[in-house]
Amino acid sequence: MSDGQRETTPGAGLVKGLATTLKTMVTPSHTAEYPHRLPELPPRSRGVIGLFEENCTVCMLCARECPDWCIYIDSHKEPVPPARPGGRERSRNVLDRFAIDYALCMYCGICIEACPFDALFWSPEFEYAEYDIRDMTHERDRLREWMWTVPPPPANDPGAPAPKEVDAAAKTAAKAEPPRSNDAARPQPPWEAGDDGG
Amino acid sequence: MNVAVEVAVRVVLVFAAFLLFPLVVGYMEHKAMAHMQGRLGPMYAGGFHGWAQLVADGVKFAQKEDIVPADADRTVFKLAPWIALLPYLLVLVVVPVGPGGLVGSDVDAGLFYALAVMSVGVVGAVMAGYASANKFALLGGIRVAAQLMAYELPLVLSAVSAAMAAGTLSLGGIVGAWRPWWLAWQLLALVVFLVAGVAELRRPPFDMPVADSEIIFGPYTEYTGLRFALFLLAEYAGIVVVSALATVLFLGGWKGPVLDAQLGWLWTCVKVLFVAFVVIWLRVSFPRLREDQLQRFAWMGLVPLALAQLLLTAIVKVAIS
Amino acid sequence: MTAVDVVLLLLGALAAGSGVLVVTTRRLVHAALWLVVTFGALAGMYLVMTAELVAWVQVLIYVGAVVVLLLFGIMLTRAPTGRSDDLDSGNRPAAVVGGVVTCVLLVTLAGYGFSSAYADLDTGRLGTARAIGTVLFRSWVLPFELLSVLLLAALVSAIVLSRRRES
Amino acid sequence: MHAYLTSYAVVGVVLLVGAAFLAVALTANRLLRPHGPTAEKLTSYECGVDPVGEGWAQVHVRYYVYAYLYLVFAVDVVFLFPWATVFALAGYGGPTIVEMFVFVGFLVVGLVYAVRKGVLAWV
Repeated sequence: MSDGQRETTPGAGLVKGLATTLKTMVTPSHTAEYPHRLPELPPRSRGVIGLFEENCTVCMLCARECPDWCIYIDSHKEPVPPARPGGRERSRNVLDRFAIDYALCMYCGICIEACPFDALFWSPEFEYAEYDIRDMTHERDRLREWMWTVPPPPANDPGAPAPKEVDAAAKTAAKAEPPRSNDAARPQPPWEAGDDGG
Repeated sequence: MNVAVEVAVRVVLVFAAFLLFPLVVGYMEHKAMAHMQGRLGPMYAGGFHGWAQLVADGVKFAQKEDIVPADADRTVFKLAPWIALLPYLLVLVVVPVGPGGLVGSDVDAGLFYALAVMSVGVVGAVMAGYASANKFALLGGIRVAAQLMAYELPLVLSAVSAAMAAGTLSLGGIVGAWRPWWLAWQLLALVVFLVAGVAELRRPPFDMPVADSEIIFGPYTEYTGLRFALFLLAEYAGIVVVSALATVLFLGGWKGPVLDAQLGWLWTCVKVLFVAFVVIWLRVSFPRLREDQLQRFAWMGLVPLALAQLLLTAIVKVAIS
Repeated sequence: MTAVDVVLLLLGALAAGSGVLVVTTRRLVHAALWLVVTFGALAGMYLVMTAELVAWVQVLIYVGAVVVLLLFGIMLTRAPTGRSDDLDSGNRPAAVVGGVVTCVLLVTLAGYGFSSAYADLDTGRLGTARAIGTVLFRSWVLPFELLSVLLLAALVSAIVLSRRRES
Repeated sequence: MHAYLTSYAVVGVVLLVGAAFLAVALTANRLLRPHGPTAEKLTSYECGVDPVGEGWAQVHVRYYVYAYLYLVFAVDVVFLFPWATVFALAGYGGPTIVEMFVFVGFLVVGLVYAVRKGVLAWV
């Protein structure tokens, strides 16, 4: 305790306290009147996680990495007919259930980092309070709906080299391979469809 | 018959002030305290900035169950809020609001009457503490009594100083004799009176008797519903009364810069609300004293100061007369 | 009999009745609280008899301080809060006799002593602060000063008694 | 005499009106409020812990001494009020002030004694 600086005149501390409270009183308050005035959140704040299920390969990485085990995934295997006649029949995972229990979720975002196929995205939406805790578990279709609220990614820095994926895609395109049939049926992510979400 | 009508009007006005002013002070506390803490305070009840918040609170209290603990001394328990509340109503009667008899009742020994009646309130808190059959309530009741005893003395001594300066105990007479330079002459008494008054009201920073972190809510721990609301009303009525007495004794009551005769009541109201604001301001700014600090402060700080003020008042008064 | 007399009689009855309850109640704390009523009624009687200052002294000192002192005194003990038959010492007849005798003595003495003392309440007011101050500081200064010595003695002896380490 | 009694009659009427107001409010409240006592509700509230023993705490003697100190001083202060109204009048002046401060001085001696004996130190 630095006694040298304490209370040079008796009562100075008391006056200082009064001055502080008075100053606070005449400055505008910090209260955010939330339901009537929406907060101005940063564009990429962590509100809710959206599922872009067409990208999901049921690799289960997100569920395994989740620190509080709030992601539930069910799937089954389906045979895929051989691509060419005479070829071998393959199988692929089909997603049956993808649910996030937001009553458990701690918004760490590890699932989004862990997803190798860009199937999970942060959305800034946060108004999904419920009266029943069971309703806090968002099923696949509800998670799908959050995708429309995901904002577009920030633009690259000017002059920056194009991302690797774009290069790879350009090379693939240059090879002029005919596109796969199921690629054409994919819905576009919202930002590519020109919808800026939210 | 004429006298009866006049008395009725006075009684009704006093009673209206008794019900209205505590609400105004309570609302002011809500808002001032909120803004001093960077908040907004109530915003919804009644529409405009939550003006009806306390009315809504009253409605809520009236609908709550009234619980008397099984071990409680029922009669005393139920009677305690009356004893805590009614003295403040009685004091309000003698507070002059404007010149020319604008007062509930011009009692000749008004100042002494006010101090004596206010001291009855202590019995209400002790009754509440004893009758609740709760250790925390009892401790709170004892603390209330000890605190009121300690601070009654500087309060009365500083009030005597005003009476000495004016040479009368009538509250109207004191305001009549008041001159602006008394502010400097009686400054010490004003400070002592305000501090002791806040302590009498058991308001922070002197809220040891209801210190929630130690003894729950002191003597009021077991109270619910309307009876609890009556204790709260007593607290705010107490602020009004102490502010009004400080106004009358030291701040010149109805005397203002202009139009004393016409606007006297307005000056009084403004001054009372200002002093009440200071009481709220003190609450927000300072932390609570400890019980031993509290007693020490009264006996070794305020009492000597008040005695010094008495000496000063006596000397100046004899010198000028 | 005027309205004032009626009020005076009612207050007297209240004071006497609550006084009886002080000594007959089975709860110690209730005795102290009934004492509040007694003192309050007494103050009311002083008021009606225009002894304004004395009335409020009665309230300030007795209700505001003496009763609390009594309560603190009760709380010093390990007193039972509930009903208790220990409070009945079994000497009621003696107490009644003592009370009646004291009452008769006091009434007689007061009757003899003050039968010639007459104050006209309609013309002059003797109970105001100024009237008492005039009498006190004109004629009775010495008893007034002696009172402070008495108070000092009481204060010092209380402090001595309350300090156990001193003995 | 008449003005004096009227002034206190107003006080008495206000007291009666106030008491009547409380009585009416509490009676009306009786009709409004619910009533459903349970054993838990009727227990003394001691922060959720079941109360032990009786609701009675023996106090330390210092509370009594403080109250006593106040009583002595209150008796003292009472004399200040009549004094305050007369001391500045013609014919009083200096001697009356001295008388009062001798009176108060005795009590201050008592207060100093109390301080020296450590009565005012809480712990």
